Amino acid sequence: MMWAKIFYAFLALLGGIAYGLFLGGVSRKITARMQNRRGPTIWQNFIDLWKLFRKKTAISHGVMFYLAPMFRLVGGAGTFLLVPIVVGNPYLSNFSFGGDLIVLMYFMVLGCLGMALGAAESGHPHAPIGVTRGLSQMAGYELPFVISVVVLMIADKTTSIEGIVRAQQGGILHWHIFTHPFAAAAAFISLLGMMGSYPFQVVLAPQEIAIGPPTEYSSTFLSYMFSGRSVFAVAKYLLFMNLFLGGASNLLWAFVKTFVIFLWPLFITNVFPRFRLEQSVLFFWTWPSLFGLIDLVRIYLVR
Amino acid sequence: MGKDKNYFLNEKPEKMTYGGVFRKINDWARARSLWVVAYGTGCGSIELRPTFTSRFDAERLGMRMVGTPRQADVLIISGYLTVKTLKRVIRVYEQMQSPKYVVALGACPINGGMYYDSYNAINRLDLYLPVDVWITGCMPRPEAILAGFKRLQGLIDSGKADGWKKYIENLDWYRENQRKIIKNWRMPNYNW
Amino acid sequence: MVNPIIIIGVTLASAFFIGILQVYNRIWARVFFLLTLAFDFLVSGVNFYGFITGKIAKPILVKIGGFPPPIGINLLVGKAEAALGFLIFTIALLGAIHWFVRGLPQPEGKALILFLLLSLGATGISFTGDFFNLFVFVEITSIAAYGLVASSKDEKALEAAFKYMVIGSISSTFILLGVVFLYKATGSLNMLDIAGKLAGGISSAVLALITLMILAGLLIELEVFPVNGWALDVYQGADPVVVALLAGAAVKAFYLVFVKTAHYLPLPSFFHLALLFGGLTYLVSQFFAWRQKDVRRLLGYSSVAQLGLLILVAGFFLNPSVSSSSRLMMGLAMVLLVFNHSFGKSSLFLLADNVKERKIEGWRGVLASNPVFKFSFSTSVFSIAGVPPFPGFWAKILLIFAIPRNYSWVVGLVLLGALAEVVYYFRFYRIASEGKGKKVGRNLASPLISSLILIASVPVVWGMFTDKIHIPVKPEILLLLGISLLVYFLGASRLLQWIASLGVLAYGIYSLYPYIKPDLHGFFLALVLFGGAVLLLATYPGSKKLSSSFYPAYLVVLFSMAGLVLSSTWLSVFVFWEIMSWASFLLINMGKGKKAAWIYAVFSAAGAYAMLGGIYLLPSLSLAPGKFYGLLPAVLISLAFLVKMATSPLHIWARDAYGESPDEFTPLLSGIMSKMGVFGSGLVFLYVLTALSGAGFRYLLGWAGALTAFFMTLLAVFQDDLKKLLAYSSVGQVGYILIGLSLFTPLGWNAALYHTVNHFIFKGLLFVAAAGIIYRVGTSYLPHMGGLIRRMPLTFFATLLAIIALAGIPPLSGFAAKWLLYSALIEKGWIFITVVAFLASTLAFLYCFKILHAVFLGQLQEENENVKEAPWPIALVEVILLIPLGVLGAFPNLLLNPINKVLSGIPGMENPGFHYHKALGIVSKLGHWNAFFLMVFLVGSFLLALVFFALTSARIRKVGQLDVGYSGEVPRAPEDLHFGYGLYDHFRRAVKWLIYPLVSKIWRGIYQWIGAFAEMGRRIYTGDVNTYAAYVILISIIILYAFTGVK
Amino acid sequence: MEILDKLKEKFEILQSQEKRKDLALVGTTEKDLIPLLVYLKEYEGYKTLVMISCVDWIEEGKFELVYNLWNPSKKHNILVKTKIDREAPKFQTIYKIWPQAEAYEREIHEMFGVDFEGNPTQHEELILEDWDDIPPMRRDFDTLKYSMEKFGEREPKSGIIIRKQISEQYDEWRRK
Amino acid sequence: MAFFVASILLILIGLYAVLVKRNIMKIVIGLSLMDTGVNVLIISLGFIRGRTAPIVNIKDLLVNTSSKVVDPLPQALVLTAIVIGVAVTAVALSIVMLMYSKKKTLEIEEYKELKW
Repeated sequence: MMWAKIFYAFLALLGGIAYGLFLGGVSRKITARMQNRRGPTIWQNFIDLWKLFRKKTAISHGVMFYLAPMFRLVGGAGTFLLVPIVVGNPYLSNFSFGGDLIVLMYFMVLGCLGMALGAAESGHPHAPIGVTRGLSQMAGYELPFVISVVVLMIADKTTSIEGIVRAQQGGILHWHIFTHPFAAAAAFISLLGMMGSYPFQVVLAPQEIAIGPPTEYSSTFLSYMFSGRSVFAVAKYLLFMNLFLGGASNLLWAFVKTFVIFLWPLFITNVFPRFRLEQSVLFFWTWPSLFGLIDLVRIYLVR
Repeated sequence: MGKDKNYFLNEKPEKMTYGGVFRKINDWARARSLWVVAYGTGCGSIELRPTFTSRFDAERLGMRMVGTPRQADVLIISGYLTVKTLKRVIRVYEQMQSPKYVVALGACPINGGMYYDSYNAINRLDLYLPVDVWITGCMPRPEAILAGFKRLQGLIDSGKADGWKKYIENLDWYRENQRKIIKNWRMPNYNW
Repeated sequence: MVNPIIIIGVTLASAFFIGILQVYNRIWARVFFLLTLAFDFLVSGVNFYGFITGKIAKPILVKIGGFPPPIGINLLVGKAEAALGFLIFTIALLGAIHWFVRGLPQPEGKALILFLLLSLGATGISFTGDFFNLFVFVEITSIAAYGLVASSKDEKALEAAFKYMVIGSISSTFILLGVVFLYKATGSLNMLDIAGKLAGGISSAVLALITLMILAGLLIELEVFPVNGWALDVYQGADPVVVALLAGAAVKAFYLVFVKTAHYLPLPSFFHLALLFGGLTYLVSQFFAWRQKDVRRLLGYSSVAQLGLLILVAGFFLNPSVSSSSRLMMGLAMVLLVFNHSFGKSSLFLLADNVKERKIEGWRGVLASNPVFKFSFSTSVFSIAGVPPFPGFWAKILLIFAIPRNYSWVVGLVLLGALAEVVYYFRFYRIASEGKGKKVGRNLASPLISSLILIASVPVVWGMFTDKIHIPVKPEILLLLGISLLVYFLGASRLLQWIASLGVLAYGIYSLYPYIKPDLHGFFLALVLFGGAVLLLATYPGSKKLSSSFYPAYLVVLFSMAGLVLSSTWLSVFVFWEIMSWASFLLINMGKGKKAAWIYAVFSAAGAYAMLGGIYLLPSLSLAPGKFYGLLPAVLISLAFLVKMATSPLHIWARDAYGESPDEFTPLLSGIMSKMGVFGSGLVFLYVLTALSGAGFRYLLGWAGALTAFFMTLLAVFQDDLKKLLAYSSVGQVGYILIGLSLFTPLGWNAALYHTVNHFIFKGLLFVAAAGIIYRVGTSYLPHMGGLIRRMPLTFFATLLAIIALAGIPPLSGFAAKWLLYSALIEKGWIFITVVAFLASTLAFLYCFKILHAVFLGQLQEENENVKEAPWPIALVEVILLIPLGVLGAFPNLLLNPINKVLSGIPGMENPGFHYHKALGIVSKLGHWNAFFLMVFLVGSFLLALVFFALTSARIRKVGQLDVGYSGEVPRAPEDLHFGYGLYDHFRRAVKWLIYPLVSKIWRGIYQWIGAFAEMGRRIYTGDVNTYAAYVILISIIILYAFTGVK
Repeated sequence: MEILDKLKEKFEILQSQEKRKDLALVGTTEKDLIPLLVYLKEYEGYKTLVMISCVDWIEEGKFELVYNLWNPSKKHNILVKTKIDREAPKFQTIYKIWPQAEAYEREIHEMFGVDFEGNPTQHEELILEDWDDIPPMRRDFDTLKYSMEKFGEREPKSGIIIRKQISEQYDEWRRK
Repeated sequence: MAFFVASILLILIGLYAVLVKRNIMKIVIGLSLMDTGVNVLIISLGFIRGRTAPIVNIKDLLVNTSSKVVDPLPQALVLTAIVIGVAVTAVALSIVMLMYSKKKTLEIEEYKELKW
């Protein structure tokens, strides 16, 4: 039984990476269209990945530098696999038996921290600048996200993702986006921070610090990071689907809901300039946290 | 590690095979996703801006500007090169990972152009770097540049864009030419 | 038994004989002087020995001139008088020795005579049984004192002598009038006779008035608050040897007479008189000494305060309504206080004579240069300030527990005074120990006195632990503490001391092993012993200038913690807590931060005294779950533990104490000592508060823990010193443990105990690694490090795993504590605290990256070029501590099962709140976490990805450190590229309003405010004789008026 | 222009000319140049030193240093000229008066070889790295020969002399 | 009874001098005044009206002297008290002399160095 689960999980992982790259291509296409230009093919990310993967030479700055992409990929894949795609279905609930929401929240950091250490060993000043900015901004967007997650946990009296999804069954109105609108609002705003999309594009900041942390990475290393980041993005979409949109009853619904969630940061990112770091941290600690607090107090009073 | 130790690639990189079953697919992918290093060396780099933005959109060809030479495939030499800029261009070229390609814009890299008799500008670029595609014109317009990129994609597809292999194979010839005009690789510290 | 009259007779005769002899031959006069003193010392010694061993049963009655008591003058020498006589002559002999060592004041002969007369007078006062004879001896002592004070002939001394003379004569006038009126009223002068007549207590107002007149006279001599201006000037102005004799001996004689008078003339309102004046003097003088600039005046204030305390004790001792057992304890406390003060104070005054500087600032660096001076100075200061092994400490305990229950506010007063004493004495100690070094005069007497104090404290300690108060303790602990002090004498090489201390610890583990049972005490004992052993391993190649008394202090801390954990009553908890605090103070003082050690001493003293006050309020001292004893004892006792855990309002000592203590000691300080605070808080929750009643207090502590975690982690992010950063992070992590404890649910306590062990492992590992780095790089300033991964790979790997565990990232053991804590928090429903805790752990990632990047990654600086790996003991300990991180990460039940066994013993904690499911790992009511699966999955997928990468990757070329994409340029040197300074300046701009040092500003404000209050208060001593006289008259009128009302 | 008359009384003016309403030209001796510059800056309000240029009078064997000053309030430019010997070109730096003069002098040193005593960074490379010949802006320096020899012979079409060809085209263009 | 009141008055005068006078010599004089006041007080305490001094030198006092003689004990005490008063005044004067030799002034204002 365990081996079957692992095999299906592996398939789900490959599907996740492909879906992530596809969504990346779609987002580049939509961004291009919004800038009134044709933009690359939808499959551009696949081609880029393949080109990077088959590059002939690469450089390495040390052991930690060498291992960082593996950390990134494993972190992304792990996060993806801990989130069940379809709750209840033995083939599509991945490794959700491995841990609950608390495990997932700490797991999300593993990929970033591993990559951060590798990039820092490259010796290029851009890397630590990017990483410190990323971590500081994470301290920013983690507050609203934590508040909304705690609201859900207390409301559904469970910390496992399946429990939260089961609590939302029975019609659209039971979804948490409607039962706890403010918490959902807080979470979706912090999603912008998590994705590092434009108003909060402080980590990779192409104009200022030339792609930030992965400055010194090249060829195959970069392909691992690239795939890790895209599967990490899909994992977040899945998580938000399960937490706020009532999870998916079958694979089709999973695609539809994740695509909707995917569109939300995309539209924001193309119309906003970039925040400075202190502005983004203070923004996250004021508006979305306030929304979250409203729901938190509501839960506290109701209990 | 002395202060001015020379950090250049002096030892010769060993030969690399360039064939195999997937060569056609790899070359197809390499042609369709060319990442250009954002390093405007001369007056032509102003032409690259419209090429890569909405008006002419080189992203249609899968091309994207990247910040560091480590991640780039294509180095665009966009104008005359003085001894000073040549030093940096060679260092950037060596930091790029192969397979890498060089596209030269304008007349000056070809034969020195209007600065043919300048005491500073070099006359022929391919003495120092292997150039895959020349795009002539005293700064070609974006349409010409896009045509040049299409030609580069064709070369890559057909496997003939092997400038980087030539550079590795006869590195000594290139080094000897470079040493003729570059005495030492220590660069002054411009902190004024 | 030698007839006491011989002492008086011989001394008197030799005093005058010296006067004559001195004219002919000076040397002979001196020899003769010393001979008489030695003779008196011997005689009083024999008497004292006789009384102590019980050979002399009842007091000796000496009839002078053969007349029976009521008529003739007689000497009545009981046990107390003999003891005091012996004390007087010991101090006199030592003072004389110092005089000869230092050089006698001119004119020599007169000084010798007056010296003999003074000691004679003091002995006479204590021996006499007749009031008028008392007046005569008082006058003899006073006249000798005026002469001696004036003998050093500088303006200050003369001015002091004049003031002393004026006030002294007024007080003797009072005594004389009192005595005569007493004769008029009772028709007799003999003390016992009068006592017989007034046995029923003084009824008539006139008699009360007369007694008060005598007592007023004596109070003036005993330097009571408003009238002690003269005493302070004498202490400041006179020759320190004279002052030593006065403060050490003469005043004690007056005190004995004061007690006897109050005993023979039982005044009903005497208790209130003593309480008012004793308490007032004690408290006010302690705070007046707060910011004293002049050394001798500071010692003056301290000795005045000690006398005030003695008067207070006398009040309780003679109070008829006090129970006999507490009267016995009060008596013992009185004796200990008298001896402690005499020896300690006289030794300090003699030391003050050695250092020519009058101002405290002048004493900077005095301790650094000469060890003998340091030994005697430290012993005297510690014994007076009440540091554990010395009698002062035990006196304080006896005193506190002797005070009857309805006067509990007096306990508060005494403790407050004791705290003020710690503040200014240790400020003095800090100034003396800072700075390089300073020449100091030769001194033979005070080392003798200090060694006397040490010798005297052994029987006292033995007495305390065996019969009197009977603090139950495991005999092995005392033995081990003794042995660990012996390690000091192996001072030769550091290696020898290290091996010896390892041996002692091994013996300690062997002997204490049977006590490790599955209960709270056994759990923490195991942590202390085995944790201590591991950390002791890492102390070997300590920094060069570490003092040789490092290892004994280290062992004392360890075994006092073992004693603390094994104690069965609150009193033994307090005693071992104090031993631990003061030993750790000594260790921190060995580091470079003397100010940090001072602040640490003040805070831990405040906490300890609050605990003592709390224990006093507890009805029963035994560690057993009682009913709800009210919030005050719980708050007071837990205050001490919160200080040690550096919870948020009490945290300001932590950064510098951890940061500047010696690198070898910090792992123990943060790894195990902060856990003693956890153990204590657990005791408070279990045994002082019941589950129901303490809910509000625990919720408050929960918030305190959460805010500590948040603010300390936030402050850690901006630290630029490695050890200070780790200090803040350690304090923040302890905040999590406090949250777990204050939940008081099975899951909460599981989380707390798990995190205790976890925190010890990774924080011990981090501090040991930091010690290794600082040992190799030479500095703990982060921007000077960088790129050390190439030189210290093992230390990097250890720090990396410790950091992953610290941040709580899943595969390693740190996550289990976080998961248990959050499940417990959500299960309990403290949602706001959960949010703050989550945010704090997110902030932890910030400084995790900072530690790894600033120290190990980035560019290797030129000066760190040839740094080698950490020394082998530190590397060994790093490996030892590494293994549990990984193993516990995969199999958390290895630690959770023993914790469950420990908790099952505690009522209300039986079911652990989670169980093991084959497929889902740990399953609680809320969620599940499969540790083993995650570890296998992560390691497996990591290896899989690694292998796939190695097979398919491009040809990888190792590149030099400076070969980076630098826009074509060539970076000239590593520091151009290294980004190690100001890593989070942008984040600081965002949270500037959060890290404003508000709390430390408040504490400094309090310190300044009290200082200013004391400064203003001291102004009443204007130095003008007339005002002093006016105060005397005013006070005596008050005494006569207020206390005659015979209630 | 009254400014020129004022200067005449104070300094030894060799040549003065008012080229345009807002541009005057003054020539002085080598000795008087710096005092004149300081006077113009402090008293006449010519706050800004626009640039320093150098002219190579190879026939007279002289270098001519031209200092261009600008008076922002009167919106008036003044050129101050002096001639220095060509064989051993030496002059004092005015780096202390106008800091930016350091860069101008450094360029003139690199291009003409004029040695400005006191200029801290004049020997550092500014534009020409690894230069191994006489300063290139001097008229006795043949750039074409240097370029051909150093940067490689350009294959000219057979029989065409490049320099002549360009100059002929220029004449035809002028005649039209 | 008159002696009793007189001695109290004497003590108060002495006390007044000590409290108010700014000259250290006058303070010493005040002290000795107080001392004599106390001595007179002691004597007056022992006085019984109509009895003579307890000096047994004439014959008629030899028999049952206790009824004819004033209480002898205070007399004895006063003897020692006087001697002590003399000793104290002597030491006081020597101190005053030394103080004068040092600062050449008797003004108490000069001797306020030790304070606070």
